[in-house]
Amino acid sequence: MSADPYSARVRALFADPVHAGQLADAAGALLEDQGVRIAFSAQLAAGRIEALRFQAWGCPHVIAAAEAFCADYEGRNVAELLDFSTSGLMQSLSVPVEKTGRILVIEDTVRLLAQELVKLSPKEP
Amino acid sequence: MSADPYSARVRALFADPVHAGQLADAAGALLEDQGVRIAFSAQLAAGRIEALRFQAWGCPHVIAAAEAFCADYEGRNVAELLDFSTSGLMQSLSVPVEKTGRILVIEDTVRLLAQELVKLSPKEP
Amino acid sequence: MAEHVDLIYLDYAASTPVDPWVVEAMTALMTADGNYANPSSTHVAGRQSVKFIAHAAGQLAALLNTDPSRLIWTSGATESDNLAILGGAHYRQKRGRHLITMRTEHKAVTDTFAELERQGYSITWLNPEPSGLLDMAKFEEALRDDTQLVSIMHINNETGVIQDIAQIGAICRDRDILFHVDAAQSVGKIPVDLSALPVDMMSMTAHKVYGPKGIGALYIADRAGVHVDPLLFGGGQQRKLRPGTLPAQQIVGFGTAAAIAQSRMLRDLEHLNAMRDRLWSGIQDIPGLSTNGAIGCAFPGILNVSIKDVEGESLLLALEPLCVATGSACNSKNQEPSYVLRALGTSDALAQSAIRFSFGRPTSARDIDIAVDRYRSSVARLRNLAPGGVA
Amino acid sequence: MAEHVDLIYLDYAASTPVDPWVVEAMTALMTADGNYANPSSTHVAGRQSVKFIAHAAGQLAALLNTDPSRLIWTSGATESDNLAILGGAHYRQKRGRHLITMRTEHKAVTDTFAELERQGYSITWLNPEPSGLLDMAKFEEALRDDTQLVSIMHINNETGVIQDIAQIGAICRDRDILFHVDAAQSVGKIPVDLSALPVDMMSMTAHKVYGPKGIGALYIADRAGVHVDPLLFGGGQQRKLRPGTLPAQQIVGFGTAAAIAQSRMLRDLEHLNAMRDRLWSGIQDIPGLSTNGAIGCAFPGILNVSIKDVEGESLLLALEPLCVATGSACNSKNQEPSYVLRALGTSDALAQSAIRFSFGRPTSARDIDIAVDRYRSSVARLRNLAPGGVA
Ligand SMILES: Cc1ncc(COP(=O)(O)O)c(C=O)c1O
Ligand SMILES: Cc1ncc(COP(=O)(O)O)c(C=O)c1O
Repeated sequence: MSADPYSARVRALFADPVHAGQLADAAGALLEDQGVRIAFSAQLAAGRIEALRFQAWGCPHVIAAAEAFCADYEGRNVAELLDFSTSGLMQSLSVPVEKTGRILVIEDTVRLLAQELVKLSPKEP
Repeated sequence: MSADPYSARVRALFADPVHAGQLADAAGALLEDQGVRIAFSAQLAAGRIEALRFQAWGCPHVIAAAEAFCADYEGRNVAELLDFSTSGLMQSLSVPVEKTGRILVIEDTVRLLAQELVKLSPKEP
Repeated sequence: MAEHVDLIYLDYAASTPVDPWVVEAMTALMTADGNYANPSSTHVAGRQSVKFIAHAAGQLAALLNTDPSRLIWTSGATESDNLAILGGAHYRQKRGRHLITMRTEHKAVTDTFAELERQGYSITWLNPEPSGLLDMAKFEEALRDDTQLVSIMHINNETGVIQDIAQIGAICRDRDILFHVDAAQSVGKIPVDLSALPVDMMSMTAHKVYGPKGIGALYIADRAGVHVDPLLFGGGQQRKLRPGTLPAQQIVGFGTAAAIAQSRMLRDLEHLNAMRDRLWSGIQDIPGLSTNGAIGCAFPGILNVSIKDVEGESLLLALEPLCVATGSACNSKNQEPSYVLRALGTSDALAQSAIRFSFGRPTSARDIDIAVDRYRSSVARLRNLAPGGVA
Repeated sequence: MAEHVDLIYLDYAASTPVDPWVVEAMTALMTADGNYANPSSTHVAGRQSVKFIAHAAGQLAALLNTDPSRLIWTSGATESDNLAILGGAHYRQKRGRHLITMRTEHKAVTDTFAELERQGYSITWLNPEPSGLLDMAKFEEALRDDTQLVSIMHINNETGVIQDIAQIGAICRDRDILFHVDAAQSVGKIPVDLSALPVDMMSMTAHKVYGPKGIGALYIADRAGVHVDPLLFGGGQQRKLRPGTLPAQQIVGFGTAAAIAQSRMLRDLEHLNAMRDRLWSGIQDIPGLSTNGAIGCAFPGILNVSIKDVEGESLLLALEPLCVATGSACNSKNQEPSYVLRALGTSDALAQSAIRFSFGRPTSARDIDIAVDRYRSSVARLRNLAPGGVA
């Protein structure tokens, strides 16, 4: 017996993942682990993330978390990506603890993405 | 779980035992056995049983059987009493087999009664 | 009862009619436009069933002042008793195999202990005092170092006698003995506060308190060492303690019945008291009459009387159209005098004449007056029918 | 479902709504002017309950072409399975302790065998062929001199695959082995003739066939050596095989549901066939789609499909407002891929994407069309969402 396993926010993000997709001519990262596959692609403009998209194969929490991440980081500085951790998402989406591993795959993919983006960014003097 | 343990005839005889009672100045027999107590009293006229009454302490089948016996033998010859057996009553009243012992107490009491009545009857030549 | 307009039902300790609100709540969980989904299903419809079940658990828990998570749904008090006693004894068997109960328990308890006896457990069967109550000194004497489980019922189903489960429980708690209470006859009828009572497990059933037949619960306290081995295995429902699709309509029926019982318990008790007193004062002067179990120790919903020199089976038939019981409903097929009354010290002859009147919400003064009348005239008629002169 | 007008319920294998006639029959055994007495009571009211129960037993027996006295009422198929398997194994244990079942059985069977394994019995767990069917040669190979009990289900609850219980039973009968069939998904849905089938025990439940939840039955054949040790102890009801107050309203609900099922079985089957075929022809061309269990061996009330490259949990959510199942209703909480599908040889990834559609009397062509639409669009959307390039 269980209550609804999905919070209203997860349901909304899953139903309408406006950041789903893949950007052309963009930096990207792709990871598969824990039965989950995540890809991010990002376009930069002046050190900022101008556009951020995801693709995901996974449970609704994974898809919602990827969408939430994109919505959150679009427009931010690349450097901020390095501070990203999933614990905030786990909470705001009420992800059940047994899914922590899957959500950490997102964190790992974000880190990959950040490395890619740092390479592309104009070096600070 | 069980169906009605009492046949319609048992119910009728139990509800209205018209031969219940004790005759004054009459021959009688009383027996107690099997947790049952039965008494019969009879008045004779010319070798015939003019009136027959019973008293009983027992389950509804015993009371109904005693009443049925009285109704049946009133008006008959004393000699016929000697042939009385409960098997007919067991059947006609649908008495459950486990109550055979109790009904046999009636038979024994009838036999006692018959002995008493034979003593009183005018000897046949 | 439609077919028997003349019946006077005075057998509420055997079973009760289902409250119309309960029927309505149950119906809503059965029909096609209601919530009929399997509560094990994860989809929206299944989750809706879960909500109804959770609400019902809350209602029953509120009646008992405990947490809903402590309740395991079963098919009735019989299964609850079995789960508590077999399950508790098995769970604790490595610590000891001595168990204590009373001879006046319901068959669901005594037959279960008899099974444990066959399995090699050692059982102490205590007798009550003539009042029906358990003597505390005798109880304490019976306790051993290896005693692991004690099962004593709350309200006796034949006599209505109420055991002091608080005191018994305190003694058990002192020695870390599992204490199980068969409360089939008390839950919803007299106050039962599980937050205050030192009770480890409690069996209950809906059909004695205007709920449906075939649904019960076992309360299991949240205390170290209190646990049962399951009797049934399957889909993992109810923390693996009792599998099977949860019968949502039955559970909601029990919950609704519990909520109704809570809201009107004092009123119900007053009514039962009035009915019992009316019956008792109508018959108490009949020579040879006695009560089974001391009236002062008894729940007012039950009055059990014996009468000298009257045969029980004939009395029962003569009492028709009263619907009353001789022994417990569950063994009223049995012509043997009740083992419960025998354990009280009642003679076989007196026990055999016992009639249990039990009252309920629908019982009216008129029902009682008819019962008084019928009882008096039946006794008189049967006594009249009996031959004198033999003891 | 009143609160969810948009839900499309396609989970009839998990549970069904209760037929309105069934609800009516049940209500008549609950209300104050109905027949609510305890069937264990000897008085007129109690005997009236007994009559209703006997009538219901006759209805269920007629559906199965057997004698009503062969039916034991339980709280559902889970309890029936436990009583048959634990009770049968215990009853026969002196003759031998080897038992056979399949990995594709319901948890109520597999968990019960697992308990017997803990008790020291030796269990052979057979795998089905990829079709879902048991291979007879493999079955015969598994038989031993000390084999005492075989339990094989009739219709599989996840795939709908129908085992040939006549053939399995004949093999068991030849060697005097107890043969138990979990028929929770078949009774009332496809013909089951117990006078012809060599089946010793059969489990069934009302809530899969438009009856109430929480009532089941176990058929026990009248054949020498066929018997079970009881699991529960108490008032001696049901020949001491299963005590407790008989839940008359539940039993009458089951009986009425059985009578309705009998009267319309062919019509129901035709309808299910039409619904299944409509759904199948609407989706079968989707690339990567496969059925779990061969459609040709399956009951038409169930269609279980897997799809490549789609994650199951997301698919289930995307399919809302369809109410469908992933694994069995009873373990659909479990995120693990279904053990039943794994036993068929399905890969974890494919098993994880399995969706069980199941159909019922109320299922309409419109429901199916919505389901087709929703399934196609959900698969497309999720595939679209997934990153390519990784296997
Ligand atoms: C004291 C007591 N315990 C147990 C039971 C059994 O309850 P159920 O009929 O719910 O199995 C009853 C009633 O029959 C009872 O009165
Ligand atoms: C094949 C099978 N066996 C047993 C069960 C358990 O039935 P119940 O819910 O009546 O205990 C089910 C359904 O849940 C089933 O599908």
